[in-house]
Amino acid sequence: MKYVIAIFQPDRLNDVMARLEQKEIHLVTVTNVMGRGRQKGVAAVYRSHKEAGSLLRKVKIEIAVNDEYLQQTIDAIVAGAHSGEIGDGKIFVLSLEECVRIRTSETGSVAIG
Amino acid sequence: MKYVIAIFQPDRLNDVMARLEQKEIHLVTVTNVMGRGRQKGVAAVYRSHKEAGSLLRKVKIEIAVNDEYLQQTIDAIVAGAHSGEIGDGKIFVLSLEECVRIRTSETGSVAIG
Amino acid sequence: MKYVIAIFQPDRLNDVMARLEQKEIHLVTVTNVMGRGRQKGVAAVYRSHKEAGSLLRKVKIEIAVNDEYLQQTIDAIVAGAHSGEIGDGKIFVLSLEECVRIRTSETGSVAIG
Amino acid sequence: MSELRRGLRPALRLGAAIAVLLAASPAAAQDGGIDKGDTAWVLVSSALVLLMTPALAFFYGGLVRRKNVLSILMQCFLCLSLMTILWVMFGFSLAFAPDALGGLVGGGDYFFLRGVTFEPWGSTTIPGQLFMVFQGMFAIITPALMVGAFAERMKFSAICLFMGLWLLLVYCPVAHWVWGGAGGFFGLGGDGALDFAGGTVVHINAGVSALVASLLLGRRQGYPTSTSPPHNLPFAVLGTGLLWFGWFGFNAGSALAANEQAVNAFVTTHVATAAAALVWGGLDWMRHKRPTLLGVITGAVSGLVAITPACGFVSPLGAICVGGGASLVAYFAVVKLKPRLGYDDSLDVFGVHGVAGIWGAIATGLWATSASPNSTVDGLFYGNPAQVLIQLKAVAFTIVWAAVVSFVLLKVIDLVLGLRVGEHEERIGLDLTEHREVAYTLVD
Amino acid sequence: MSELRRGLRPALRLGAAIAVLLAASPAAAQDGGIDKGDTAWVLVSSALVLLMTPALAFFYGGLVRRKNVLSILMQCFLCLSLMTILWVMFGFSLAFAPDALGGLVGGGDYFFLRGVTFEPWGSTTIPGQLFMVFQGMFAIITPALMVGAFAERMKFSAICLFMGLWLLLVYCPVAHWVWGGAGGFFGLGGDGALDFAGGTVVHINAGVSALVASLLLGRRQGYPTSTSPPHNLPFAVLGTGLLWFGWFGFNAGSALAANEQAVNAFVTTHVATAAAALVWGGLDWMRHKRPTLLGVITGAVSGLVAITPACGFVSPLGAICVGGGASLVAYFAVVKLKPRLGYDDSLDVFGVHGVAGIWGAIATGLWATSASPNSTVDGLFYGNPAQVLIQLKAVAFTIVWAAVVSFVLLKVIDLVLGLRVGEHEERIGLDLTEHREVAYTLVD
Amino acid sequence: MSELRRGLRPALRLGAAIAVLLAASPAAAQDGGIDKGDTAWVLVSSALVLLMTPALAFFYGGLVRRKNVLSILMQCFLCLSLMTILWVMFGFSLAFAPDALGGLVGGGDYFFLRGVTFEPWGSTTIPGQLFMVFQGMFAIITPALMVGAFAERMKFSAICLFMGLWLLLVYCPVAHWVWGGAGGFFGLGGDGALDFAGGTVVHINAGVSALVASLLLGRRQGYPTSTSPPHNLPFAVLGTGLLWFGWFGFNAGSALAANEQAVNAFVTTHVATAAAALVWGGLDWMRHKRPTLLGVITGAVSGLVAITPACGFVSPLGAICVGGGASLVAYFAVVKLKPRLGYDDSLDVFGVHGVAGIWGAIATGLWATSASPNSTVDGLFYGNPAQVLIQLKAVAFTIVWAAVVSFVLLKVIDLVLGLRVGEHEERIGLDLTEHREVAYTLVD
Ligand SMILES: Nc1ncnc2c1ncn2[C@@H]1O[C@H](COP(=O)(O)OP(=O)(O)O)[C@@H](O)[C@H]1O
Ligand SMILES: Nc1ncnc2c1ncn2[C@@H]1O[C@H](COP(=O)(O)OP(=O)(O)O)[C@@H](O)[C@H]1O
Ligand SMILES: Nc1ncnc2c1ncn2[C@@H]1O[C@H](COP(=O)(O)OP(=O)(O)O)[C@@H](O)[C@H]1O
Repeated sequence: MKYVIAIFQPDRLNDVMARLEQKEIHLVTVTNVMGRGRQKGVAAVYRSHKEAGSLLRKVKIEIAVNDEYLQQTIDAIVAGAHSGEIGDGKIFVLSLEECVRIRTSETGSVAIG
Repeated sequence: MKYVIAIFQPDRLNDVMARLEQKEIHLVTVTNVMGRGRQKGVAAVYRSHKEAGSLLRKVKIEIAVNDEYLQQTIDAIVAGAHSGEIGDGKIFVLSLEECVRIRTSETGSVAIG
Repeated sequence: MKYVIAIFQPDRLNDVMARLEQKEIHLVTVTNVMGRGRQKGVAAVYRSHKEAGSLLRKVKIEIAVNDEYLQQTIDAIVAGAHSGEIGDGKIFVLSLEECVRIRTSETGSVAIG
Repeated sequence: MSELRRGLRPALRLGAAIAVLLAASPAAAQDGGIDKGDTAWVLVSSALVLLMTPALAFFYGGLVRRKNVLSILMQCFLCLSLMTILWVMFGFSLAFAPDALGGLVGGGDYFFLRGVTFEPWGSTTIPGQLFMVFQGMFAIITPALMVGAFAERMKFSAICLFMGLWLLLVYCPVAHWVWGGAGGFFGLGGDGALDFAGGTVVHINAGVSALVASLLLGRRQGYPTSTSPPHNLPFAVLGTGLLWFGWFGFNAGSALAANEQAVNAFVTTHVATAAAALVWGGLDWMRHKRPTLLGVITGAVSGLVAITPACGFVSPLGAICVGGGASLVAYFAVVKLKPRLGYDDSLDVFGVHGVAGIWGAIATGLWATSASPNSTVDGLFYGNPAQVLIQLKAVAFTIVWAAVVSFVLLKVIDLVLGLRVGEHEERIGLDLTEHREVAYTLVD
Repeated sequence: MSELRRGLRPALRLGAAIAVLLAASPAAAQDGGIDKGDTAWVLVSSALVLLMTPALAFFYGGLVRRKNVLSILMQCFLCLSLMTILWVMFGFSLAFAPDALGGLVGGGDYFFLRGVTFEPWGSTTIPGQLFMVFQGMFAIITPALMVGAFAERMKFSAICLFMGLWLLLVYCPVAHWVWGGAGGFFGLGGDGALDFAGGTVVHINAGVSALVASLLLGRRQGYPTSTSPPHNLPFAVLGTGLLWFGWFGFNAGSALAANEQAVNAFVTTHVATAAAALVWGGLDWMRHKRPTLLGVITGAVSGLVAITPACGFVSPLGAICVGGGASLVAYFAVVKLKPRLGYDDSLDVFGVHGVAGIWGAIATGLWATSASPNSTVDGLFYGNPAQVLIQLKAVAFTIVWAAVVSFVLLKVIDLVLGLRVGEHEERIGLDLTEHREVAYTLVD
Repeated sequence: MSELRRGLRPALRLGAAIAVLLAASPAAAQDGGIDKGDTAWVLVSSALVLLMTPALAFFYGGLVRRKNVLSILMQCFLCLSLMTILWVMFGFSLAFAPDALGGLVGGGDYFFLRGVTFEPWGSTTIPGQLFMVFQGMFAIITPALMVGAFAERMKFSAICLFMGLWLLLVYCPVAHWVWGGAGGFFGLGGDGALDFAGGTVVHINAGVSALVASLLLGRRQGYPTSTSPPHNLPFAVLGTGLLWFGWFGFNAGSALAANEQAVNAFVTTHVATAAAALVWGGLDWMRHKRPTLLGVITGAVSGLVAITPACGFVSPLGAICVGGGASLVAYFAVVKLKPRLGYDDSLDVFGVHGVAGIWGAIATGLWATSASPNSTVDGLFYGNPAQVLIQLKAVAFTIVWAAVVSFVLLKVIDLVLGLRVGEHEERIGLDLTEHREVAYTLVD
């Protein structure tokens, strides 16, 4: 099982979610984050006090999937989040050792979906 | 060492935290997240414009534990978050390679607690 | 590749970011979290109703790095976040299996930076 | 306000006098005893009282959880709209038309505002329509006060039905007894119960009904162990600031003239509120080693509530006692009584409006002084113990009526619609389940 | 308000009469027909109308995305500052000085307030300077209304230029025709088009220009599929509460006196708003099985818009129809018309202000009654069908002028500065790219 | 306002005249020279000034970090409550009773409001009690202004003590010199220093004391490198909107009558604020290629501050200069002076209130014109250079007194209680450590 973490532009969230739906990947956790990447943040100014390269709003999604779903998950995210511009973001894949569904206490692959 | 990530209903947070206390698991990091799961979100409506299956508020907790604590951590979370209803959420376990306590620069198992 | 997660005091964020800059680690994702640690939270009181040991604001940063960068990443974080006081926080290191840059679809080490 | 009326007479004789004085000129005839200054002040006061309902919405809305804040605001806007329409159609008449059912309520003479003109109202110097709309603002905020007791668990449909009926069957009768009835209180009020701006009609009425509602509704899930803190305290503070501001229209506006009595009401309102805020803050400080902001604003509101019936009758120094005392009793009710009895009056409507309201009504009987402008009555501390009993009687009547009628209404509605949302809805939150909306975006 | 003026005369004759009456005393000479009560009321009304612009800023600001909320607030504060200066320098004169260009606009007599004194304005009993500043508040909020149509994509520099020119070339002329011109509407208005507080000048004017702007600007990225919900609905509700409060100054203040007419305007404004809120809520309830708060506040604003031209001329019961009808037409425009035509009027400025404004102007011709204080005109339902045509003509004139001039202005500005920010800027959000600020910290 | 008083006389002679005129009727005797219109206006103005303190709380609260927002609101509510009680007990008397200590301060004649009646105050036409409460609102907001300098690091207990003593030992004496003293300024003011609504008493006083406080407190942790941006800019904007609204009561209300002078103050206040907002926005635009909203609202407040002493004496065009100039000097102070000197006046109380206040006091001496209603004094640009010196002297007196007394007070309190919270408390934030509360829930 894999634990996929993707960070991308907030305004892409709807597209990404839609793409995942299509691939039947329904379960997703979304978090509001800020990111500093290639795309240098615009400096904010408060009463002429410059805030060094401020962080930009990004959104992070986490998806636990079974190995066979990994590729299409990545594809769906890329398809939804890609704009070709700096700031598009990243996808990270970690290996997932165990998964438990709280409602049923099922564990392992079955619990993921 | 393991890195435990659990996502569940916000109103269960207090119960889960209490259960963890009992099991002497004091250190926890909590994040505000939104989730799309089995439990289909209720569609929100703004000036009659329907927002496709909106995300639901969930809470995510992260706990780094030594292997011997893993099971009781999971049990505590399940005990606190379980309601038997759709939307109860999930627990994910990743393997943790290293841990550093910033205050003391201790590393490994000792740093976790 | 490693996936570094660090949790520390919010008011240390600027220092940590600066230190990371120095070490040429530019790409970071920041999240607003709450933590319960050694440093017991101060109990909040609402109309004399005590909120059991409330959680404290912390900030969490996530950094994906190539193995050779791991140590200096940790050092930078410790240097920026250390105050010697309880509440300084922790750094967690997970192994990262794969990384994809959405903009270019590059994968692996090259995609990280 | 038979009493208030009496209190006003001098001013009004004056108004009349002016009319006479000017009767010579064509102007006079045309103006017919309307005073521009008084009209300007009551126009402004009406606007100020209107603002109190959005203000209350934020005071309450800031104290609930994120997932329910819109439901609170919605219920307050329901009052703004529904009560207004009911008021112009039936409410005003039921409250202020000549007695029907032997003074239990007003008759239908003013239904649909028939016969409500722009001539001076009664012995005042403002147009009847202005008096109508000023009173209408009171009819909006009073039911809105109860919202704090239903919070986070009551069905919106049930709230609509309850609020509407409550206005007509609880508010209007009591308003008629106290302000609209010839004798008031079934003729008993003739002995002069004092309620300058609505201690009984507004606060005791709403506070007691709120208690009944919270008992019938039962506790929220997880109360008291795992209810969560105010989701946005600054909103509650904003609401308090606007309430303090608007309350000057509520209290000083009730003089229905820009006269000395209005000034007295203004000063006492301000002073009592300040004193109450200080006292609650002090109690917190002693009890928890820190003064809390929520305590201070709760105290301020308690002070505003308690001074409402008294503001036109007491002196500024008396007001300090009324306000300070209000925080003491409300603090006790909120901090000791509620946990002990274990009911879940979510935002302490009974503790703050009911208890401080009762205190205020009694305190009026203690500190009232005929030295106040246009006032003729003394309280206990000025040698007239009888007044306290008169006040107590008025309080008792109001409590009984509000409790009984509200109880019956809620029971019936429970059978018809059901009062409470489902467990699952309560967990998800009323904003999404009852109104299909989310207050704040987490990601956009 | 040639009509309004006429409406006022009685009251003013009265004012005069008093002056005469007092002429004996030294006081009189000195006071010169200024009425303290009227002055107090218009002073307060001016402050209330000022408050409407920050209120509007929050109504709009709460409905956009986090990344653009400051740009909305900024544009409203631009109006507060820039329009004020333009108004005292040129605007007031262009709107209220004696005819120039055959009545198309006012002349330069009052440039830089030359000749605007503290003597009673026209036949009123308030100082000319007070009339000037009261009207100035209208000149601030009217352009601000359009902000909702530009939202989330227009260049700030272009907005500054457009707003400034729009005030002088669109607002001032129309204001001159309706309120400032001898005959009004190129002398056509002489037949008595009714607009008590600004249905044509303010709402139709802004609503139509907003539509033109949204068409020329084009849609926001991702509209309509992936635009996001209001980032902070409570802010929008706060704005609505303050708008309702301030609108009493806007409408009742337009009587320019604390008289019966002001009271009538106050009552009808309040009642129409309540009715409109109820209707929109009801429509939501039927259509989506739940009443939404956004619906209720949108309805309330529609009601306020529609009653604006009518408030001084209709009865409280008539106001219920005007308000209820406003929600019906605005609901249709927002929910059916906009999606069908597919333009992106981001916050429904046209749907709410344009459409409800047009409805209000027509409705005035339907429900106007000479029974209202200081009013002499009847509408269709009171036996004077002609009035409807007169109203329609006024509406038509306003629509054409606003549409044509706004179109030209925007085209020119597009050439000079460009109207729209870059794709990348739009994605990042205007707060950061246009103003170098972030509304809320995520971590601090 | 010995000067102001003089300025008022005509109006008051008038008031008297009316009394005479009516003396025939029973009414008159009873009314004793109270004018309903003036009373209505000052009642409203008092409410408006009250609202300014919650408004200020949000203006400041939005600019600090999340973890300290409640501490700011709390300190403002402390002023609302504590200052009110101190004012009715001692403050009013110290400020407005006949001279004591040779005019340094007022005597004890009015302690506990003894002898403060409902008769017309001095030569005004409003009740004494109304004058008392109106002035009381000024005594609330003035100390509250200093909160911005203590922000994020001062002990609440120390603040309580300092604020209370500051009111009695700094505010009351200066208020007595300027407004309450026979000759004013130890008899020196007899030569007619102009301060219409509180430039010296309120803004210079608070601004200078704030500077002293920020110097004695020292910088916040991490200042200036890692202090964080405003946590909620919309709150600061909301506060500004409400301040602008309330300031009309502050300035135009200071005419103590609904007369031409009030109108002049209203107009100049509005115009100066607009001009100042534009100028600051323009400076930002030039300096950072973008106009910032924080800049615009800071400019607006600077304009409001600067016009305060001048509003009754200058013309609308003069007001543009006063306002525009205010932004120039305040901008310089905030952007250049503060960083250079390196003190941490967290929210620029000195830069905005102190510097713009001083500018305003001087500007009054430049643009004052006897052409303004009820005004008799000309400034430099109207041929009376002497007035500038008179203004400078008043400024100097105020600065010295405020600086010296505040310094001593703070030093003493530092010894008794300590001024500053611990490092750890500062890091966690004052909301939790000083008040046991959290402003916003992160998860609920
Ligand atoms: N190595 C990384 N570790 C953690 N977060 C990262 C990393 N690389 C990118 N991110 C996140 O992704 C966001 C987009 O990255 P960015 O470099 O701007 O995109 P791109 O690579 O397309 O230019 C960043 O703001 C940051 O939040
Ligand atoms: N595979 C997954 N990957 C990421 N998040 C998940 C996954 N499964 C569940 N979640 C999170 O858990 C929440 C609850 O899941 P849900 O399916 O509703 O619970 P249940 O399985 O009890 O029905 C979801 O809203 C989502 O945030
Ligand atoms: N084992 C852990 N699992 C998850 N989060 C942790 C863990 N240990 C610490 N944290 C996070 O780090 C924060 C600081 O930890 P704390 O124990 O207070 O620091 P210190 O170890 O320096 O005393 C905690 O509030 C919590 O959010």
